[in-house]
Amino acid sequence: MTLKPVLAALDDDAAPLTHHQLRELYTLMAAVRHLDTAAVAWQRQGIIPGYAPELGQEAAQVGSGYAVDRARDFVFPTYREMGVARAMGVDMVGYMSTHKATWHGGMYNPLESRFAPIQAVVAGSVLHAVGWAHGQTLAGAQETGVAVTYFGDGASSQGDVHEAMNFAAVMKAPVVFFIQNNGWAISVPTERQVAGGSVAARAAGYGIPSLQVDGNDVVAVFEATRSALAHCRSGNGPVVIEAMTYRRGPHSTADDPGRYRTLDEERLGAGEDPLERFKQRLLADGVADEAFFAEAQRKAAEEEETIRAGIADLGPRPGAEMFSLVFQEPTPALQSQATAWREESEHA
Amino acid sequence: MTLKPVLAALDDDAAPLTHHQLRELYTLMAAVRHLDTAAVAWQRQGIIPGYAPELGQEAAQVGSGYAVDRARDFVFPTYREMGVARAMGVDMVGYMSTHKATWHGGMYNPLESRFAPIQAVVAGSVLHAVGWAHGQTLAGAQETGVAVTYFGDGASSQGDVHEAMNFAAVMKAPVVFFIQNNGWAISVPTERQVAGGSVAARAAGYGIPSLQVDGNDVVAVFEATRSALAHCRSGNGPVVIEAMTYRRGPHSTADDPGRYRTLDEERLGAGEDPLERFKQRLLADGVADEAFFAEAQRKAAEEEETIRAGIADLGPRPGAEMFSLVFQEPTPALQSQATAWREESEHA
Amino acid sequence: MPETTITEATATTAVGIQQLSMQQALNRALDEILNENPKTVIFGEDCGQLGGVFRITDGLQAKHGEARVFDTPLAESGILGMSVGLAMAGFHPIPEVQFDGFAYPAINQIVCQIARMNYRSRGTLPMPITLRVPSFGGIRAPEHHGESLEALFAHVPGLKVVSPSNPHDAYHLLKYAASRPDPVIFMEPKSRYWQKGPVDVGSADQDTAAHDGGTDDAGSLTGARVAREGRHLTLVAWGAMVSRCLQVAELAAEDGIDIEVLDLRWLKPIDAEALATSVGKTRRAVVVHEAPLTSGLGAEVAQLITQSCFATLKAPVERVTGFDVPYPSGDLEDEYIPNIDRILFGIQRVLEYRRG
Amino acid sequence: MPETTITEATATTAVGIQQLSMQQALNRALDEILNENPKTVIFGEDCGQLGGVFRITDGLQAKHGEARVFDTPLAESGILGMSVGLAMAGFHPIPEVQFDGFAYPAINQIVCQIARMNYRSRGTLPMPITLRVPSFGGIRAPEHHGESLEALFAHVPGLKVVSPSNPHDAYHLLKYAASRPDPVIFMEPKSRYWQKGPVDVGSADQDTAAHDGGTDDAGSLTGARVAREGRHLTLVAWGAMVSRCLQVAELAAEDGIDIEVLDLRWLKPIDAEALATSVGKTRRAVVVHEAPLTSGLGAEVAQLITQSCFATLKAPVERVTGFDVPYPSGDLEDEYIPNIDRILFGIQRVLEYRRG
Ligand SMILES: Cc1ncc(C[n+]2csc(CCOP(=O)(O)OP(=O)(O)O)c2C)c(N)n1
Ligand SMILES: Cc1ncc(C[n+]2csc(CCOP(=O)(O)OP(=O)(O)O)c2C)c(N)n1
Ligand SMILES: [Mg+2]
Ligand SMILES: [Mg+2]
Repeated sequence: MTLKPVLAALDDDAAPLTHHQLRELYTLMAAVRHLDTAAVAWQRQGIIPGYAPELGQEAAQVGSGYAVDRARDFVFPTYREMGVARAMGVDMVGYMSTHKATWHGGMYNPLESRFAPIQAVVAGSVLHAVGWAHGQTLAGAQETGVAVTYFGDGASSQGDVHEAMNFAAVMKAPVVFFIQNNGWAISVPTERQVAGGSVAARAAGYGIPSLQVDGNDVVAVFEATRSALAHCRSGNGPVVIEAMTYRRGPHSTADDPGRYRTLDEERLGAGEDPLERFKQRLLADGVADEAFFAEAQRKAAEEEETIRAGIADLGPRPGAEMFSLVFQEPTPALQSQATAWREESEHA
Repeated sequence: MTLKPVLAALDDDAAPLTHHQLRELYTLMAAVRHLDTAAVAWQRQGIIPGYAPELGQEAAQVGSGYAVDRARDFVFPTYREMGVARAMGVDMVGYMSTHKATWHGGMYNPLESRFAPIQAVVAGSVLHAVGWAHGQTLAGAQETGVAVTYFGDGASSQGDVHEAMNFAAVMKAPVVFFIQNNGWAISVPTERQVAGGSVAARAAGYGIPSLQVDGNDVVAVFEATRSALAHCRSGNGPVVIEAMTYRRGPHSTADDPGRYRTLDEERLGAGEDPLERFKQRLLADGVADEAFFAEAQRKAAEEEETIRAGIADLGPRPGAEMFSLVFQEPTPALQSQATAWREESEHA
Repeated sequence: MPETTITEATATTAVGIQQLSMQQALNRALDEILNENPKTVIFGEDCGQLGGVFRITDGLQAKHGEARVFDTPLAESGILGMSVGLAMAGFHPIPEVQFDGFAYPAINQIVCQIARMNYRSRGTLPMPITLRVPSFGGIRAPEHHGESLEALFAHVPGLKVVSPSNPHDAYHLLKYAASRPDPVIFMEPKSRYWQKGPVDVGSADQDTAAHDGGTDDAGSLTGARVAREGRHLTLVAWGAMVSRCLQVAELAAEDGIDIEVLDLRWLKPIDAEALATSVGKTRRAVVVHEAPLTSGLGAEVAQLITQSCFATLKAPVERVTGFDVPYPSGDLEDEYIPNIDRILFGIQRVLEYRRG
Repeated sequence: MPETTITEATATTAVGIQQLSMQQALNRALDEILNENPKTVIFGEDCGQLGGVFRITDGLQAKHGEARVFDTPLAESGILGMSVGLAMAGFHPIPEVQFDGFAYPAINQIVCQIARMNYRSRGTLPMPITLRVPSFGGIRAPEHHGESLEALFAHVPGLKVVSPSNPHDAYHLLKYAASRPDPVIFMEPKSRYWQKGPVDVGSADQDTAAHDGGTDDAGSLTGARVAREGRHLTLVAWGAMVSRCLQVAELAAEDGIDIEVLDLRWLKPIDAEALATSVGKTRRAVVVHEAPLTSGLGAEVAQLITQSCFATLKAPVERVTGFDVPYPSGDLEDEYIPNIDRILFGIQRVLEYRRG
């Protein structure tokens, strides 16, 4: 039996976050909270057909995304990582375009954003992260780039997650497996999903060090992620982080959580709101004052305005893209389908 | 983090094996060794097109198969569980028919034998065991039947094994996951296959108790299996057993192990032969004498003769079975294919 | 479409005949199956308390208990692999995969295990599994939620595949599938879940209800169904495309073109006789499906027609299908799924075909 | 078959032209690809030290190092999922699945990820992945080692699919596939691995070698190849069925029937022009494949032919294929795979076809 492995670089002597950084974290969380709430409203107003809110997961997402080095790391999201995207500076109109039903995966440039296309297959991209990370090893850079793959408690049940962890550990690939355990996979609570109760606990079986962290504490999440990245960067292989948080809203705008949990259960499970909690801490520590919070709120609203305008401007993509973007080198058969489609559309 | 779970019923006060049982175990191992060696020879002689030997795994297979209760348990083998089949009294001509290329999966009756069809997909039947076991729970019997699923160190890398362990633990299904860690998956050694070095170590992550056992010690394997079965039978959920053993021969009669391991490595890795070791123990304990071993050998040879004769008698199955065994209720389309096939065969 | 004009108030019109949505018809069928066969178990992701994301299993856990209707962890291979074991233990599983695109992680268990266990075991281990798959597109959903896997399933020896196009068929075909000893892939046209139609809940055998505007009086549960009779051309379709083809037929009728619509229903085995009868009469055919063109089931249907009607066929069978592109995002899905115009163009090509 | 008569001694006959088995040709192609493209990585189960169970990667790890040619743990979804990430990082992966039947556990990654990533990412994340799959039957192997998955792959938007029938094509098509920016499923006919044939190892572009008894002088790498010219009927085949069809053609010639054999090579996109040209001339066609009949690629081929040649076709296209049954055990595989007799019967049906 193996002993529980530990992180090689515990990041103990990494510099603590500056006041500026702490405020930046809050500003990001406020922007994310605002945009997330807005997107749910957009769906009700018919501006977008659907959305997967991340209400309650702002600390987990912003804290981890903020730690990523956009010069060398690469992030593999699910369909619920809007906060990570925002923290990494991904173009948010491009991001939201997937929810506008403009283009599956989004319209931002994933290579430039260091943020892979939005992924709708649960656990679909976890293995991609391992492959990308092994590519960094093969490229042989010192202080290598790290792949950060996000997935949920539900996703942890998929075979691909196991294959990914085993591959990563065998190959010592620089991957951070970042689990947001938000208590639910649609209607199924973690206790009926994750045998043993913890995804992080599985890491030991592969000899992978793991960190279970309070996912509603943005600073704790940031520090855990920074440690994990440092561990991977120095060639020590993968790390598992399990951020314990709570999905305060519905699974998606199509979901009806009243069918499987009561408002009371919701309140109990969710605990303290990560934004409010961080705000109180910043106030108590004298890092920020009410004027700062008001300003963060104002900026968030402004940002939402811009994004909503961008979304409205998007318009449907030209149908020709259905054909032209399938291959790098389109086939004659597909080109003639495109021609037939164009002719029939014009004559209809 | 969970503590390492332990077996509920450690079987400490189960009766020790009687001398009669110990001799029976040896007789079985001798029969299996002989038949296994013979089957490799049969392949060279062109009697069968291929075979997957289990040389070196007799203790793991006979010890575990002997513990199974054929009145209520059900075994899910791979393609390398001839020793389990023999210990459970499966019809060995029916068993060998798969290697004769008579019928994929074998010709024995799996329901009556309590031994599922031979499975060529690595990890293919691990989930079946979980489903079957959950069926026992649903049927609600006291002292329920247990599913025993066999798989290898290589198979442990498959996503299905993870899904199976998680399902089994969430549902508390009465399953024994019996891993024969024989050091190799074709040419890949366990250390480049199983991250962390041990399949059993993964069980803790699911809250499943596990036993890592000397797979070359038939009594140790028997006792571990008996404990695990008792644990499952009393409604305590699944158990993982990892029997540490060694594949002394090639992966299959088509394999050339000289390409990936030397004879020296083979000798070192294999350790002491499980048959020889058990023989010495029986001699030392006065359980058996040389006459007994000679008799076991004679019976094994006789048994091989009968099986070889049975195999020779098998003959190809009627081609009509290709069609008639696809469905319980054949479709008209398939019936007309069968008719066309028959007519063309007759007129060719 | 008759069913769109039916209001809640008329929901129960006569003894035996009920106005139900396909969601209600399927839910009712499952409820009855659970009542009638104690070996039935229903499971999948969110099937229990939530009643499934489409509410097909709504209320069934509360009524029949957590042992018979239950949620699994989120793993499709696990769900289907577990079904094999349950079937081996004598149960009749009705698993669900939440959406078509999430059947892919389970394909190994479906193709190599469910479809082959009866064969491999020489008939001793039948697989009476009905796999429900909410299928096809048209609901502006996220990626992988609008796929058509029928060509894949139909190619797999050992599987039977069926897709209802209306509530009546949904009810009867599901009850029929679940009562059979072989594995059936049951493809539910998710865009039709909420359309109501008459369901004769008493008539498992006669199947005499007028449904979906169809005129079929004799269709048995195992074959195709003539959804509309016509003389000039046969439109072959299944699932959600059937109602679209009926719309097209109405439009064509205005131009004096009398179109027969054949609802294939069974995608494996295909009712080759029904194809031969219909096209033997009309001498022209267009097959319509949402799946991509190449190697789609339309090729098989076209070839079966050509094989049986070659001598009398007036034009090669046309295919109006999805394109050879990944199913697009909502904004483009009406460009992708065969629309009325594209089907009319296909009909026109056949009608205007001249040899040489 | 010319290649079966060639002995070891004649292995190098001329500058540029080599007598190689398909195994040797593929091995050599991979070696050259590794030399020419530093971004290439080869991996899979037992690909490294063992050189693969069919020795296609023999010696490559020793020569190019463990970083570029390596064994993975035993998990096909892992292998293909990892390929996606490597491609995103700029590599050109050439993964192997050990046998056709073990592609199923990877189908989710192949269909939902590899085939769609270029589309999903709007062309920013191309997937230059060549997936090698030892394919088809005929070697008396265990279950799941004799499958034909081309219909499944060809139906998937975003994939290209190719299968060589002889060493020359194997060498050139593999080099070609690996040099392209799109994902290619490379289906190797495992029963042909050990048959030798001439390979023009210099001529990537001209493709002028006479190979496999064929007479094609102009076939480009991207289209089908006329393996034998004929006037009376076209046999369409791919993979291991090509040499069988050539045998059939020789037998038929004794009866004065002059058969054209078209080696389709690309199964997606299919060379519809080559089909039209050949059958436009012969007016009769039979398509032959090992995969089960229903929804097999033969339906697509037949329909493409019917579509283009309807006016001149003398008989409906016949399909001689595997049956709709799981691939059987060795003792029955000669009953399952289209044999010479069954192909001749198919030809006879077409030749004797009379309208009405
Ligand atoms: C392979 C697959 N199966 C099923 C689904 C349908 N589905 C979408 S999200 C979801 C729950 C995911 O739960 P979790 O991984 O915990 O992430 P969360 O939604 O909580 O962020 C399910 C079942 C899917 N998208 N992909
Ligand atoms: C899904 C799948 N992938 C690949 C193979 C090919 N294969 C057969 S046995 C084997 C190695 C299995 O190793 P292990 O699980 O350790 O069992 P052992 O052979 O050592 O008994 C491989 C790769 C297979 N049969 N099934
Ligand atoms: Mg969750
Ligand atoms: Mg092994």
